[in-house]
Amino acid sequence: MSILTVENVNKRFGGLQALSNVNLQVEEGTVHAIIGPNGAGKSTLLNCFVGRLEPDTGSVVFNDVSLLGLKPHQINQVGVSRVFQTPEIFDDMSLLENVTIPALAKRDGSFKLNAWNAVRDENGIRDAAMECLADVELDGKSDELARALSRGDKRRLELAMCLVQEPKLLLLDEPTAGMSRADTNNTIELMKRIAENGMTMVVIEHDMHVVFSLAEKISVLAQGTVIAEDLPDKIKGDPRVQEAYLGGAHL
Amino acid sequence: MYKASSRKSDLLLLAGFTVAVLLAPFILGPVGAGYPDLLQKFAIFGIFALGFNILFGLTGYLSFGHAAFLGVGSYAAVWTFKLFSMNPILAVIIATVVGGVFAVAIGFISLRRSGIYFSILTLALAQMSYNLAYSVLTPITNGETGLQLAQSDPRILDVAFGRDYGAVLPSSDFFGIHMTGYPGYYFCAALFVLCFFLSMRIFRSPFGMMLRAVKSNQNRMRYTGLNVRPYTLAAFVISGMYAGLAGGLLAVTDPLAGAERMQWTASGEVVLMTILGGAGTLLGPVIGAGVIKYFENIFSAFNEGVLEQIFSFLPEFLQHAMVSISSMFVGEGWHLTLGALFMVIVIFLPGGLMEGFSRIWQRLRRMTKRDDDKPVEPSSVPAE
Amino acid sequence: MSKMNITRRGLLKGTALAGAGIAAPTILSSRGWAASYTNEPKGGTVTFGFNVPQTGAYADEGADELRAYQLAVEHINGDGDGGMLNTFSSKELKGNGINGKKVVFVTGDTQTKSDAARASAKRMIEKDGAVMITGGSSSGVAIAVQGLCQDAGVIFMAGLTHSNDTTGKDKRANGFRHFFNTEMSGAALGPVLEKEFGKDRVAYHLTADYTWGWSQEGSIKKYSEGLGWQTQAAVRTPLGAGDFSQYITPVLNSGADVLVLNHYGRDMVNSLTQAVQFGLRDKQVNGKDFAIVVPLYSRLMAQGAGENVKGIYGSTNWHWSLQDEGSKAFVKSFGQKYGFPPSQAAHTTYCQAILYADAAQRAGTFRPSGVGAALEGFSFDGLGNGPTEYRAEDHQCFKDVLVVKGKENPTSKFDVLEVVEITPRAQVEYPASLLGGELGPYNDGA
Amino acid sequence: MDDILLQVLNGLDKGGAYALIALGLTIIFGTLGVVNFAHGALFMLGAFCAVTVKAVLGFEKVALDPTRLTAWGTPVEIRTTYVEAWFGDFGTLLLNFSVPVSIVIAIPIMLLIGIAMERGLIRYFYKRSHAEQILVTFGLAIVLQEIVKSQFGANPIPQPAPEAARGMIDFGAMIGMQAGGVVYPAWRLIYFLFSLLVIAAVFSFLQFTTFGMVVRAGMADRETVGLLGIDIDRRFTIVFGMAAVVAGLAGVMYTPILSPDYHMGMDFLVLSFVVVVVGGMGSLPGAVVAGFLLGIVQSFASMNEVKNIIPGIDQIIIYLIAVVVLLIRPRGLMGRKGVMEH
Repeated sequence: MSILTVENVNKRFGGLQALSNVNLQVEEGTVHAIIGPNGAGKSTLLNCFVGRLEPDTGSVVFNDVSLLGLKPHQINQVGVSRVFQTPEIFDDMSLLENVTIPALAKRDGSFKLNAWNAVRDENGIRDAAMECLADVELDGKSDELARALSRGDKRRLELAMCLVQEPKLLLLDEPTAGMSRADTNNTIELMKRIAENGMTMVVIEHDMHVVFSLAEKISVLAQGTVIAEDLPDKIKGDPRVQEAYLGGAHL
Repeated sequence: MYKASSRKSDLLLLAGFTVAVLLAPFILGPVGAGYPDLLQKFAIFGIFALGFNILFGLTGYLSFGHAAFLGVGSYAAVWTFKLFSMNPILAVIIATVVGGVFAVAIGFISLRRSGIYFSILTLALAQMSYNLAYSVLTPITNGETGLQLAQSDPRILDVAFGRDYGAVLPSSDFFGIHMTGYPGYYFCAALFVLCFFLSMRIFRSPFGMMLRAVKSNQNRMRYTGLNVRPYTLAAFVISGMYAGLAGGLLAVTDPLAGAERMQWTASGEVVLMTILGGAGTLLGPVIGAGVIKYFENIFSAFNEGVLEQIFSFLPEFLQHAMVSISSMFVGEGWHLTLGALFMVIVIFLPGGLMEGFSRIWQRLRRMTKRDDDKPVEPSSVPAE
Repeated sequence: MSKMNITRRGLLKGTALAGAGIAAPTILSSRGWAASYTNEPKGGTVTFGFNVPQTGAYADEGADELRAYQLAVEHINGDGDGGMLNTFSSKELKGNGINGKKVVFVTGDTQTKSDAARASAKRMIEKDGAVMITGGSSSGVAIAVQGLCQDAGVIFMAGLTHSNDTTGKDKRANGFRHFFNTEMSGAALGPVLEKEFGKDRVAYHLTADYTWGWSQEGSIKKYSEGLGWQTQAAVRTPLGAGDFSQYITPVLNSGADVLVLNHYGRDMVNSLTQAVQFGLRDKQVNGKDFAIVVPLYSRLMAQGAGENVKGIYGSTNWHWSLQDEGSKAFVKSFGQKYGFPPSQAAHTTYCQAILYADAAQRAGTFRPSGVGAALEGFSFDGLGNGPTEYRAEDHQCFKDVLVVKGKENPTSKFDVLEVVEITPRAQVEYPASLLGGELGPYNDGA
Repeated sequence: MDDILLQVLNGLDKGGAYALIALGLTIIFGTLGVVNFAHGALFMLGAFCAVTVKAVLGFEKVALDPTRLTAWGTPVEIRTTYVEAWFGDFGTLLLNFSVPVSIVIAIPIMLLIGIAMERGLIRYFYKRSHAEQILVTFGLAIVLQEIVKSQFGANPIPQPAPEAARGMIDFGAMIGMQAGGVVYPAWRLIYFLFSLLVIAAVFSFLQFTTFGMVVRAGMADRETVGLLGIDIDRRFTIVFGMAAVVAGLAGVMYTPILSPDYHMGMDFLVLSFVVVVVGGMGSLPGAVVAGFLLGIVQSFASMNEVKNIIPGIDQIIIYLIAVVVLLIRPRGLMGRKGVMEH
């Protein structure tokens, strides 16, 4: 069953056609990678899913809900979480707090004036948060400030922040960008574990190593259009993909 | 390392705070600050700064127009005295509500922007309020002179309950207790403790945590399913209500409301109090408010005669030198001291006075620890 | 450069032990105990509270007031040359303090803000035990502090405050004012303006947009229109506008031939400087010389306008060049101590301190109602303004008013104004009912 | 019509002052990222350069005349200034031109003050929060102000323009209108031209010199320029000094219009921030445009015709414009994205 359906999405920036007639179907419980060379429109497409950009035409439907016109926090509340290229976390708060906030957001909705009870008395929330920190192997550092973490640990923390919300769809924008080899491999392992638990994920990536170790299905974007969509093994051999990446010059 | 505070330490802090506030006349007496008016000011501006800290300390939104709420609260309270009753309870409630309503209006406009743009929006709106209150709104505010009570005020509730103040100007009274002097202080003190308690609850609550998240990373907050605007607006309104309450209390202890209370310098003062004490800490703003009010009232009153007495233990020529040096910093020079103090604090203690205290505390702890360790070491080393 | 310091020696003699970690909690001593009135002096001293602007735009005026107070305290305690005590018509003060008690004082900063002024006055009353508060350099502050003193049960002797309201709409039994007001300024200026500029004039007012400005504008309008002048326009200017050019240029082609600047302090300095810059002093309109009038002059402030004051008319409470015995004695005493002549602010505050001391001596008590009764209707002379009376109905002094003009050829930097006319008291008197307000009963506190 | 033209001139004149103060402020924003609450104090210090120059030029030889006594009984002092005693007519001329002469002296002094401020204090605050920058510079402003007060007193000190510039110029006749309709004080026209000159100088300095190019590149992307091995910090120090000079010159030339006192910097502080924000944080042309715009609008709002319709509008117009501009254009008229937003 398709959980995210993108139909005929077009987006223009002035004279540049950033996306043209993009169609995409993400199946529930799969890892779907979107790849493509720089400037292919990957980030533009992602921004259309999360309420940052509004497509000129077309539709983005998630679980029978149109995402168009929704604000980022509303999109999150229907079950879509995302991680950023550079980890977006609460730098000057402890790890536990970093994970507590999304847990509260999941339980209390986008706004609740809950000013009377102490956070320390929210045992259920804390247990869930600690569990997620344990999942990403950061439970030993729960009292430390997030800013002190390494790049890879920040990514883990961000993933924990998403997982604690038990999203129906997880969007990842170049999750290993700027990481060392070791960190990258760790992150891939972590994402694999998450995928094994049945999480639906959309990964935007241009590191082929990451893509091919994770993805169950790949869409290739070039110059704003989907030029191929298939299983990883098929994509590997697809001449159109090679052309898009290498410009066809050295085939 | 961040450690969540325990229920026990919070209770201790609250108890300590309450005791300190109740005993303030005795504690502060020896430094010359134990008289009712200054104590009242400590409590009132403490409340003001506590509220400001909920906005600035937690969300990082630097409002430069908070004095507007203080002024509006004062006007509301004095009008309550004039129209309804001299009972401070009603005045305080109305002042708080009016402060909150005004904050909704200003917050709704200003919070469309962040950073320095937000600061300038609040500044501009507050300055507009001040300028209008000073001039064209004189029928409501009595302009420069300030809104005062008059014998001929209607006071319909007092009249209805048969309360007659005779030929003299009434002063606010709490079921027969006049709200001047020490009773006035303890009325403010009760609300001060209550405000501190509420502030503490907010700090420890999920709501407070969300406010800190606003300061930390608004982008992440949005993509975490949280709507930032209502949180900031709620913080703005709560701090506006604190300011309105503080303004109301100013009117309760001294029923005169002047427009200058709304000027940008007054807004700046609460910013300085908060940063000086330590923004984002619970106690810091209270301490900052105390320090600034102490300087304003006590340092400004030192004249050379007083200094002569202070330094009278020195030989005469030294005494003269000390007096002429120190006289630059007190009396008419008290502004200089304040300015220098701001610089010194920010340069050496970025976290405000609270950081200073915690450094001293840590050093003390380390010292005592070392003392504890010492007798252990020798016994463990010469084992052979 | 005009650094004016109070010399240390003198201050030492008369200073109460204020602040400085000595005061014990007053919780048991000051209030509600056996005192029969607020801060009844029990020891060998009596404490005055001098509440003057030490920071802000009027700091220099405040410093001058403080000098005068210090001088007054010296004279009351019998130090120095006695100053105007020698010329004062009442001879009750013997130079041994008041009622056998030496006078000491505490000081505070009003910042020319009502809140700060009241806080400072409260400190003096609650902590330092002051039995009388005096000083100030603006009407807003005077009215605010006067109200406070009424509530607290101490006497307030107003400093420089010129608004009608101080002894009009907002008068209080415990408050007394020696300084004159806008009504008297208008009454005094009227005849001189008629003599100098004729009956057929068109006036344009620029008015500081707050109560004193409106009060001043109203009084000048009343008396100038009484002469047959027309009022072309009365424009309100924001307090502290700085650059007034946008208000002055409309005057240029308006057809008006007199500009009335209802400004005080820095606003006056700036608006006058700029009006002269726009050529208004030398202009010809309707075949007449254009004239600028500054209803309330302050010599200290006029110095800030420099040469621009030359030939500009206005009124003032007192000026050091007066030649009566009282003025001469005061200028001599003040000038010898500080090296320059006193301002009108210094004069009025000196008088207020002396008048209070004398009244307390005559009453034999510091009880506010007693001192007040001694001041009410008290007629005196020898304090520089000719025969003067503290009117019982509104606690306002009635005395001659000076009409002055900026001097063309000053001989020193203090010699800025010359006295054109001394308008006799009878001409500036008005019925107390004119300005409304209610004194109410005295409050002795407890 | 004449009245309107006069108000435009008033506005340009005011705008010149606003623009000069805001220019320095916005340069400091743009380059150093510092919220400088002491900028008003720099304006004030500039004005007191003029006061000092006049005072120094006016040092007097004091002789006592024992034959005449003052009212308080001391001998009358006969005062002659040294410059006149030494240089005769040239000395008189020098005294007369004390304000323009002050410019020459104010430039190096303000530059030194600016550099000292940056090296001694501001540079430690680049990385600190805006709130802390505000607190420390505000503290500095108070200290500077109190020092000036302790030396010069609190009252305004008159600084007349040179004799020749005290008159009026028939501006209307100059542009071909009827004579006598639009006459304007010469010094105010000079001030306006002077402000244009300084603005042009600052712009061409930043536009046409290599130094300026590096600074502009640094404003756009400080890190990259730093990576190129250019010592951008030292250049920024000089930029800070330059901003101080601009503020100081605005102060020097303004003294004949507004008699300086120690508090004048605070009065301009809020206003100059409003100008900078309306123009757009860190935008130089924005500061200039906003300065003149606000000056002119303020002048028009003060006209009786306008005030009769909306009472009190002249008291709030500046703030009202700031609010409206910020609501319509989030980063001011010419602001760049991302400057000073957090």
